[in-house]
Amino acid sequence: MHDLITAHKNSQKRVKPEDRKKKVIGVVARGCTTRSLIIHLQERQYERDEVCIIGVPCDGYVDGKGLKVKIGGADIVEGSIDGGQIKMKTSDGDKTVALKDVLADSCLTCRFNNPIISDIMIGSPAPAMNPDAEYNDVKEFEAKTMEERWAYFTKEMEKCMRCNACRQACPSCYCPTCFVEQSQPQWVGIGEDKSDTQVFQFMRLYHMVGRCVDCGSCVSVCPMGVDLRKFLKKIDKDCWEMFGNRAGSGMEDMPPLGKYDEHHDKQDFIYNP
Amino acid sequence: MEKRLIKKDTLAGIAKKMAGDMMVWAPVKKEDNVLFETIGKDGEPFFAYLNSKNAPKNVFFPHTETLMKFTRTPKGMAFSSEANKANQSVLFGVRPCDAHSFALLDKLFDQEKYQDAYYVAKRQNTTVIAMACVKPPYASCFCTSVDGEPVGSEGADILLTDIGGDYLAEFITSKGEKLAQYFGDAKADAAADAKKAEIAAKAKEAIQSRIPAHEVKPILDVNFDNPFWNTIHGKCLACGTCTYMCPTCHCFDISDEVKGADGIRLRSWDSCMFPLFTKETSGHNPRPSQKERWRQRAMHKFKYYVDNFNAIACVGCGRCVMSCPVNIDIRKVVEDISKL
Amino acid sequence: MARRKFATLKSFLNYIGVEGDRTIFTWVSASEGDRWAQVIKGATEKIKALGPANKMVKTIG
Amino acid sequence: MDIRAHGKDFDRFVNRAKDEYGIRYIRSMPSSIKELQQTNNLLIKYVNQDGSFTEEEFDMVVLSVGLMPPKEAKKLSASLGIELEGHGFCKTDLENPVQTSRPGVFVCGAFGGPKDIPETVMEASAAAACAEGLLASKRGTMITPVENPAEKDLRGQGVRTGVFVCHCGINIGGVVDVPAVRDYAATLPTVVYSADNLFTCSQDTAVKMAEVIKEKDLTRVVVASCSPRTHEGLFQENCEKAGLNRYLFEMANIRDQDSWVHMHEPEAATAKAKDLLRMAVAKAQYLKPLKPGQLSVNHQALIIGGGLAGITAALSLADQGFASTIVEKEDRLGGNYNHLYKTLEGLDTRAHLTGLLEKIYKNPLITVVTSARIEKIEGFIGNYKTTVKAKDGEKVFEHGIVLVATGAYENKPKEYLYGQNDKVKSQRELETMIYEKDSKLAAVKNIVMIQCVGSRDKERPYCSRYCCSEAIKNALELKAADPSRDITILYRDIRTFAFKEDYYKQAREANIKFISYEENRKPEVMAAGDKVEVKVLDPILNETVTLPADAVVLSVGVVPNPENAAIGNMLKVPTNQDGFFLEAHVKLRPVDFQTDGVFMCGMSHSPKFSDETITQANAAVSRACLVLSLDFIEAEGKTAYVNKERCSACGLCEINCPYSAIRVNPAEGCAEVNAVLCKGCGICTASCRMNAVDLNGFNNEEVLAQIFNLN
Repeated sequence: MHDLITAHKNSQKRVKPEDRKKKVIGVVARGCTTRSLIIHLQERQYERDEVCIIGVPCDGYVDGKGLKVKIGGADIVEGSIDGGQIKMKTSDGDKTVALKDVLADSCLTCRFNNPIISDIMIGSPAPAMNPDAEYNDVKEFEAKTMEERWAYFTKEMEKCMRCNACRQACPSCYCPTCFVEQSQPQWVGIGEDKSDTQVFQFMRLYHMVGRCVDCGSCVSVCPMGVDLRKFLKKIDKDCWEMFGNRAGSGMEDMPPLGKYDEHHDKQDFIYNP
Repeated sequence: MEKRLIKKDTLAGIAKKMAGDMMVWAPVKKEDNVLFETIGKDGEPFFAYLNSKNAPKNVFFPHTETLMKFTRTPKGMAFSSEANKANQSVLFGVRPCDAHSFALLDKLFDQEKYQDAYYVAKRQNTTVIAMACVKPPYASCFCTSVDGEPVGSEGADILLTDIGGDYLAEFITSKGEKLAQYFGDAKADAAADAKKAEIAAKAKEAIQSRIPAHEVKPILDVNFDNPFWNTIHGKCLACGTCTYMCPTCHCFDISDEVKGADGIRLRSWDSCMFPLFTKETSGHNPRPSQKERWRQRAMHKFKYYVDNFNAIACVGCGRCVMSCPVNIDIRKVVEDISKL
Repeated sequence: MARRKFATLKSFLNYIGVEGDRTIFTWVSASEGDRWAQVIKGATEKIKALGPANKMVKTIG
Repeated sequence: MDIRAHGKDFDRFVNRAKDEYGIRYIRSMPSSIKELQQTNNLLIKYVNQDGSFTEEEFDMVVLSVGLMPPKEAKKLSASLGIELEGHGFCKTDLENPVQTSRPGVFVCGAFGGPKDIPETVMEASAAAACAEGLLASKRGTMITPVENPAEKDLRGQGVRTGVFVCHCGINIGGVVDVPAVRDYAATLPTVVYSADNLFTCSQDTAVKMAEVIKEKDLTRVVVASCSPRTHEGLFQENCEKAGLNRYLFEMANIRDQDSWVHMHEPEAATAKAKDLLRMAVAKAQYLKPLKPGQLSVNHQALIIGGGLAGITAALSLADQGFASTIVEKEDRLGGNYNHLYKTLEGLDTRAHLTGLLEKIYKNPLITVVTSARIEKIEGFIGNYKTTVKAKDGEKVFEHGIVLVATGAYENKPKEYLYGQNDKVKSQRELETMIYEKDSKLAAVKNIVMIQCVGSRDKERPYCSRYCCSEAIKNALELKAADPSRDITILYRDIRTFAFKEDYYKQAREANIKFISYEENRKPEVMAAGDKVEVKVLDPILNETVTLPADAVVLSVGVVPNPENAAIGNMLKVPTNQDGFFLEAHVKLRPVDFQTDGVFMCGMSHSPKFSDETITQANAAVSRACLVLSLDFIEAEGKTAYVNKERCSACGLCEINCPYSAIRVNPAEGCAEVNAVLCKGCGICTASCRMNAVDLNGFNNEEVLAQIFNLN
């Protein structure tokens, strides 16, 4: 998704204003991709007529790490999908796994597995996943004690080695200069200090308020297997429950943090002595 | 050379016993990952692994390391160095490819012209115990193409080889011999040597992935501007996974962190994949896109390091191949370069 | 805007196990001297009750 | 026994005092106050409305005393050659309340009669406008430009801070150990000089400061004293005089925020003074020399609304040499003034309006567009572009300021049989009948007037201000024509303030009856054959009386122009909860908006008398001329700025900026701040996810330096 923004920016760069031309880029988009496109459009990264959206319904995405665990950690040499099955040649012999058992978590509870906007649609609509369960994990985690939650957060963050793969893969992480890389002031240390890593992850996650489309990219690219979705879904849930906003679910929405609703927004966070 | 035989099931015990006397780094299973971490005498080393998720380079070249501390006093700044601070320690159970990486890192950090006090102190005080790869390796392993072998001892002080019921322990350096006391007193015989040679040959054969690593050097010498470089970076995310996972990548950044009157100077890993890596104060970036960054990584490993140290800066562990989120394969890159 | 940011921030801090009560948000006008004093007193008491922060706190050296 | 809350929003305060704070309002005449011997409390005896007596004890009695003309008034009038009116205040012209009897001499404030702060402020501006009108040809001829030395070149210079700690007489020095704070300052990083002064704002300290800046080669100056609100500008000027950029100055408020609030804990106050100073010094090292931007100014004005306010403003602007365009929605100018015949004080408003219109149409500097609507207003102070749709198509005007004079409308009541029975009329209809010599009026003998119809109720809690005087004006006129007429005015409070009180007195003397009623016991109007009857509770008799009437006249009050909100949106200026425009400050800036370059006058602001409208129109012109007379506007230096490297051009700042001061430039791919419009409020800074927008003088580094130096 970054390519779109980069391509757009590059096409406008060092060109005299009068010579600027709209460059239309075709995007093959699943549901979550269209949500990202909507966020980019809301955030004015390109114009609607600069993308031609070829919508495709989506049956889900295989979670590579989960698959590897499922087959006992063996090295996959070759693989193919056949019906609802994945057939693989592995270092531990041939293996077959049911596709539905190894879909990414984000796909299993996907609410938007059909494109929200498109110029051309391909295929017939994908059957619904199980969106009712989307916050089950979050609710379970919310029920834990403060210290249990902190313990889990620190444990997960300790895995992080600051390779930035999550950020680089995230369609909403496109800031020209990420806060992590800013100086004057430097918001967060670049080293492996626990607090720095926690702050880096916390802030990156927090920047996803109203912007995380649950595409699962960050989770899938993380080499260390940090459970980022546990936290992202909370942000998604809050955004829905507090502001009635689901990231990128409609073109007419404004970024939820760019406005407020005097009558419906909760007031209980305001301190009154 | 001192050689002994130890019973297979005593290995963890040896590591733990050492951990009672000094700092021991050993593979540890953490959820789905095997990582090198320090263990206590009650730790649980996990030796039944193919290779660790991360490279053990952080033992000598930590992700983040304090170089010095400073304080503002009424009389001016006061400095204190953090160099030459290293505990007596053992790195227990690294794979030969990773041990090989230490020999390569030595060429840079411990050379005639320049010695990195921080690295050298740790290296000198650490005994490296390697464990030969005798099981079928990862499909992505290619150590034999880059001057390594699955049962190799380059960079190691002690080499352990699984020869069936026992481990053959070979004490390669005098540093290694100093730890011989921990390995019982069963001397190895010629049969063990023969067994090892047989296993080594088989293991070497099992590494099927091969790349023309040596052949690309002259090609790289003359192809800095080849349009080929436009073709590999397309899907690169510019994350640092490959470099952070790599046992030989060693680029770092130095930064100061200050709070009030106190401050520290840190060295931490950096990556040539990051856009900021070469960005200058003026805002100019001599490597403006991922194309230049990818070219740098390939050139550094297969040309510049060879120019400088007469060695390829790759040990064929395959971690970058496995960890790349977008499946960019260095083997394919080298293969393609060889055809230029 | 600030209100939405603080609402979500507080909730998210709580979620990861950092006491959300460490963030205190309210409005005080320049003409509300008394209220300002009350807010600060109340906030100080709240924070004191929570004790020193030790989560996500960076120490140097 | 009237509550005189006729100012803008005053009734809201009365209601709040009553409902929220339980303050009692007792309509009464206090007859005596006695001090009680044992308690020293005060006993008030007062006469209730029904004539009964009450005695009540209080701890304290506060007297609301009125205003008197100044003692020197007579002398002053003689020496200035101006006349006084009957009470001894300055006599003013009916057409222009700031004009004295002598041309070229103007009056403003309470010397022209008792009045409130906003009216005083408006008159001051209006008097200035009238004076400027006479002096317009000499504008700018006697200015001596301030010449400051060239600014020091700070390139390659380290931070060298000078600290000045102020005793503020005993204000700070009486509580805080100032010498200790001074000595402490000397130990702080970057500080090369520290001193304490009795009054840092004094002239000799200013001289000393300039000397020290040069001598010690200071690159930052920090003053620990009072509030930057009052003194920052002065200290900044001192810096400028010594060649130091004024934005390299920082202040620690150790008076208002320290010695005053911790008066009884001197040690803690001293410690806090050190903390505040340390924070200021830490912040100062990150300050940047700033150069405020400049913006060119179009010298024309756009006036929205061609009523009395609009046309007065246009003429006043023309007097000062500025061209204006009046955009009027109706097909003729004049607005509400068209329906007025005479003021209570006796001004012939018809003749006045005719005269004004004649001048308008003759004046080459004034363009009038009638039957026109504002379609679009683009731009900002100094550079507006407005599209107007008139009968003959769309027109675009370029102008430097906007004057909002959208006026208000007469309320159309639904109660008291209005519109159903032709005996029930509004005051305006009655006035027309009187002055157009309607023959039907001869038979009208019994008249009942009802005040506060559709005003001061739940729906419209405000007072329409002029209706009491209007009723008395018409009642007096009817009585003068036929003294046998029986006139009763049903009222809640008679609000004939200041000199208008004379006419109230006249009315009572002329045997016009006044019966008060409460909001919850409104009079009832019923048809009774060819007459109407009004029933009302007379609180003095404490019984319901029935008044037969040939005419019931309603004082209907005003409602704001319903288009105010839409126009406000175009200009990004607010209206209040009633729908009138909201001024920048209700007391001190009654014709300004928070948004620069937009001004208001007339009933778009609040209900008011025609003479007040004239004054406010002149006042608005005076304020507007501050802009129009400039060739360039110099901006505030502490404005937002964009770090291009970080900006992703998402536009969130643009959506949220209340001053339209930040815009995404698609060609550059980043947001840009119009520094002249920027007020430095920081909304854009808060909205930006990537910290691309920051605020000069309060940027992240500066604020973090303060936070990190809290302890």
